[in-house]
Amino acid sequence: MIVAERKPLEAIKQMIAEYKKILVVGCGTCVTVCWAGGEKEVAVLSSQLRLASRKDGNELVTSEATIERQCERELVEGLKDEVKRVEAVLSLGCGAGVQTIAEIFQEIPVYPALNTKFVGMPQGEGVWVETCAACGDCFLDKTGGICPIVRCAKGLLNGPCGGTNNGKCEVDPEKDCAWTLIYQRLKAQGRLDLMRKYYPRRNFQAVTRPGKIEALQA
Amino acid sequence: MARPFKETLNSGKFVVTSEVGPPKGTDLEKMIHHIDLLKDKVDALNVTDNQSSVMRFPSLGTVLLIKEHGGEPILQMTCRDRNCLALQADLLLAYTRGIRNVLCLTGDSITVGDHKDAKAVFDLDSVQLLHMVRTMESGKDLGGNDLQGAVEFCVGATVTPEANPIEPQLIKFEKKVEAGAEFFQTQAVYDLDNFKKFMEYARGLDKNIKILAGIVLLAGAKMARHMNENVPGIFVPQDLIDELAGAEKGKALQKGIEIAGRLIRQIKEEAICDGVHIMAIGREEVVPDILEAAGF
Amino acid sequence: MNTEGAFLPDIVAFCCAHSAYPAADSAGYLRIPYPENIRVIRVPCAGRVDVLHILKAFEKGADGILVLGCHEEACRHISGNIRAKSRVQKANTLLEESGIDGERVEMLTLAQNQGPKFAQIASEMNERIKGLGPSPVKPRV
Amino acid sequence: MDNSLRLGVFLCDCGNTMSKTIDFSAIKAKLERLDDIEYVAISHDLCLIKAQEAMQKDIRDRGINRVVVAACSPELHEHTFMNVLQRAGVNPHLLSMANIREQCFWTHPHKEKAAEKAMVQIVLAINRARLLEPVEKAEIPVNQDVLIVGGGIVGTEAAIELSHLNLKTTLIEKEAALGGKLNLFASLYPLQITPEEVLASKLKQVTESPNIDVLTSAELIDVRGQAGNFVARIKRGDEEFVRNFGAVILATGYDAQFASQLYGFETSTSIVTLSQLEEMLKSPAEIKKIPRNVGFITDVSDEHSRISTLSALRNALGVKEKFGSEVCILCKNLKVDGAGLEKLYHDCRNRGVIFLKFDKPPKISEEDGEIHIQVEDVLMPGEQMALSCDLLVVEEMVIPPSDSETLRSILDIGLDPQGFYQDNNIHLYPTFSNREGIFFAGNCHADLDLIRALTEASNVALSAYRLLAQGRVTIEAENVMIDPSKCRFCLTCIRACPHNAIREVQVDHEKRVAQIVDLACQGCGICTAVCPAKAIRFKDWSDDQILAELELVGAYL
Repeated sequence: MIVAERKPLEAIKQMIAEYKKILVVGCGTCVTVCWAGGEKEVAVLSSQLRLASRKDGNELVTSEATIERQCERELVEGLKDEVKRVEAVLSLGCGAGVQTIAEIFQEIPVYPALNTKFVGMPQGEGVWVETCAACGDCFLDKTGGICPIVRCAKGLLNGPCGGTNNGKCEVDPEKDCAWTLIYQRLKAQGRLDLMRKYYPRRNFQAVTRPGKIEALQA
Repeated sequence: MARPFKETLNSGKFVVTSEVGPPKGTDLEKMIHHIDLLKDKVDALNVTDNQSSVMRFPSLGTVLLIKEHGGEPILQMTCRDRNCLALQADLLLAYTRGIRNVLCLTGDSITVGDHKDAKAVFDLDSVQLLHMVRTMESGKDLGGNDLQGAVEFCVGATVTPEANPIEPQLIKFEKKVEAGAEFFQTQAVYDLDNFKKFMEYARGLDKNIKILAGIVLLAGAKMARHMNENVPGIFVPQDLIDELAGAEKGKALQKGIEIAGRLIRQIKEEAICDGVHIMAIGREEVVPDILEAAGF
Repeated sequence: MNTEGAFLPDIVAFCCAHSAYPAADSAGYLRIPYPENIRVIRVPCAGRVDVLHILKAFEKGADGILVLGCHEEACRHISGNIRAKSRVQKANTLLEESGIDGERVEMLTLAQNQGPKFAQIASEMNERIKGLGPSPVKPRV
Repeated sequence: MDNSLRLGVFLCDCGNTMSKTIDFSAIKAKLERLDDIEYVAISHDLCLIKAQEAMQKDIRDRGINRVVVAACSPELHEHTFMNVLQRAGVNPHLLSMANIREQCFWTHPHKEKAAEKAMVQIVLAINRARLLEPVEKAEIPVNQDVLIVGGGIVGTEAAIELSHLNLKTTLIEKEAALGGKLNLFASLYPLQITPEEVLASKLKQVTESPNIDVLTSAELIDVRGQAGNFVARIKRGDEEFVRNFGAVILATGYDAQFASQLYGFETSTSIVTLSQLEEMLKSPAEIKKIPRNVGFITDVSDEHSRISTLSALRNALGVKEKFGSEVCILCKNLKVDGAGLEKLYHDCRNRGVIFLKFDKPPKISEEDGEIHIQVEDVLMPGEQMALSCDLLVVEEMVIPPSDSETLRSILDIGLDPQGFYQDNNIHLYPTFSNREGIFFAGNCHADLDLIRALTEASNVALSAYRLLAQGRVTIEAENVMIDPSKCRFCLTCIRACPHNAIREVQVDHEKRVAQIVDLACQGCGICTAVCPAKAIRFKDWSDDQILAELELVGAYL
């Protein structure tokens, strides 16, 4: 899932400072699941903005809508009438959502309220961790299902650097050293030969920016 | 002219190398002083590459200076700041200017340095960098294209004998050996009993690999404790810390020099490994004192 | 709101029906007075209180908010009080972001029979909010 | 009838007590001017049957479809008035109450301010009433069989109680025989009956009952489902089978362990634990040398355990009886708050047992099988007393049974910080787990003496009986409801529910959503507050209703 995080209110306030009427749009998919941009967060941000604007002596008017997926043209088009009534749109979608809304309603400014962080998974309540770098050339078959590209701070392919610190990463003692984890898993599976193999540098152009996939028509 | 490092390595002599840390800026006077001071006292001078992710005068520029001053330089190359195009291009230049020794490292993380928000490259890792040098020696670049004029280097790598856990580190060490590393410079060692265990393992793997034990000068008990707590892969035993702490006021550095000298002497006398690499970290001027304390 | 010229804060107390609400009743049984300007809202558990309820209370003109639940390890719904505590922390942060003093919201715990304690909490909150002055986002009536 | 709101407001002045400070007819007049108000009545005694009958008639005759009661606390009479609505043919959830007594007149001495606040509270209750939704009742079938885990005296007693109530139980015990700790006890003082006699009588009842199925050497592997419909997998030897139950009772007891680190010494031939002493007392003939002096040490751990105290006292008497030795009990505290325990203590004293109370743990040394004790009696501070004995008996720590962690994860219930099962709310529901239909009895969740533990066995049997006796349970359907079209199946509510009352359901062949299990839901509303999609509606405590009570903040007082 795509994991995002709300921008600080101050940054959002500055973006929309000149408007009196805005539409706050949530997205019902990934960012709802990671508590960043669902209907609840739309209501929270709207309330916060109204409070902040009142504090500054203004009365910002907010309307709220949450659609199933902000990255789909047809679903975004459903916002047509609501967009007409406001001066700007504030999106609580990932970067794809913001761009889809901006693409469809080209006449109106669209602002991001979230920072799209990474592809990840939940690790306990309210905690998400990055687990996939979307590198376009999956390496997990060689590492016991633990991705060193994203979970090793340096993205090393041939084993740990010298900074392994009691199985933790030198960069952040809270985080596990990915190569220690890989070693332990492969050892438990009796597949350490995989770790002894040499892996040449990876293809950094596996996804040519901007990435594009064309599947055969269904 | 200094003897080529590869020859020294294969001569059976106890090898001693040391390190030069380039400054941040263009005032090279102090560094040149260090080069002149050390170039004839050690077998080779090793130049760090934006050490600790702090931007400095380049490693490549410094090895050229050492060469000009008649020393035998070792070029450190990390994977953090340059992609494979830049790394290869640097090696072409280095070779044409007579540089013959390269130490291949991964490089510290960007976040520990002084440009914390910079992009970390890591196009290659250290094992891949070793492979890259060997590929270039075969007359090809990493893209598979022919080089007009190949290179030839004596290639080294690093290993951390105190890493925890050690097993993944040893697997990587094996991969570096297979990739053609001719010599290894270790992370600082203080606990020689543990180091002997590592050496036993390393000798069992390949007798011809030359291993230089890393000797980091301890400037005081505080520094020793700090390294134990903050530098992964370094372990200073308590008796050494006590010894430093027990030194007379103002004599801690002297004690550190004494300890470094003692370690080197023991390594040499017991022929634990093939030599030492002395890292004085900002106190290059005392390296001759360390050598003297070691009996050189 | 402001009958005699002095500032009388509007304080909302979200009270758990298993602890703080009966505690407020108990203050009544014991005839222990607390300020009239405390509005008690009964909730089934402190864990029912949403950050949105807190934000909207300020939009509607509250000057201070109490979330009152069961004592730790005695929550009728096991973790409701712990959740309420972290939610109040979240609300503090969200309010601070909007320029409202986070100290205007507090989570405390009570047992059913702590009528005097309820009255004390209510009075102390009243004094604290009086000290802070009216909410900076109070709608103009 | 049309769907328009027809509100009835019933004011009660509590036997004229409140009308002394406030003019109820003035309030009535004000309320009558508000929208949708069908009727406003003033009563003096709504808590009495007669007034309630009148109220019921008013509701019925006037077609009132939302009721507001302004009276005492809902904690007292919410249920009373809900029943009135029910009898009047109105859904009982369409009641809104204003607490103008406890939280207004009784606590605010200033008359005008109290009157003003009462008015606000009534208006808020009216506004809330507009937003109320009916919650329908429904009946769901429940499996009437009960699974009891643990065949000690408590589990066995619960099975016997349930068999008298005509419910079938499966009693599973991991050991080869029933009886648990009772098999190890040498006596049951202060009871005059022996453990063997108690067990024999209980086992006879178990054997004779057609309602109890005993599975020994058996263990619970897995439990799925919810109250009324648990599906349990049980393993016995190589055999694994599945049975369905309506409720589960855990009676897995406790373990005792000598904490040598606490004492700083190990047990030996002259230092034994209470359990080892019980073995000796059970077969005194096998003892080579009867001890002349026996010392006991208890409550070193500072746990003030009932089990330890009881065990020390009854075994001290046992020693007196079987060995005739001199006995001294060194203790920090004795917990003699159970039935007969005070008498047991006196019996000990009368039989010549000496008690010594310490604050600092005694110093123990052993020399040639002789134990030397140095201790400072709290009554003689500063004086070190030297005692010696040839047998020292040390208490054991009462610890959770070894399988409690396994059972916790199988049943998804809580453990307390010590690792015993966590009660729902120790004061309100001492034998309830956090999950509906799962109960605890005995020492697996509390420090109890035998009599208390047996009382719990009966209580827990009744709790299970209440849930299952009819074979069906009336529940409030969809009071808390997850809108399947809004649910993103993010699992937030499933993870947050403290009662494990939310499960996943398949809506169609591809969509799965979370769904509240009505029987298991205990109505806390945590799920409603945590849902990031705002897909959960709690009819009795909806966001709208809560926000309605925030209106007028600032407008009145």
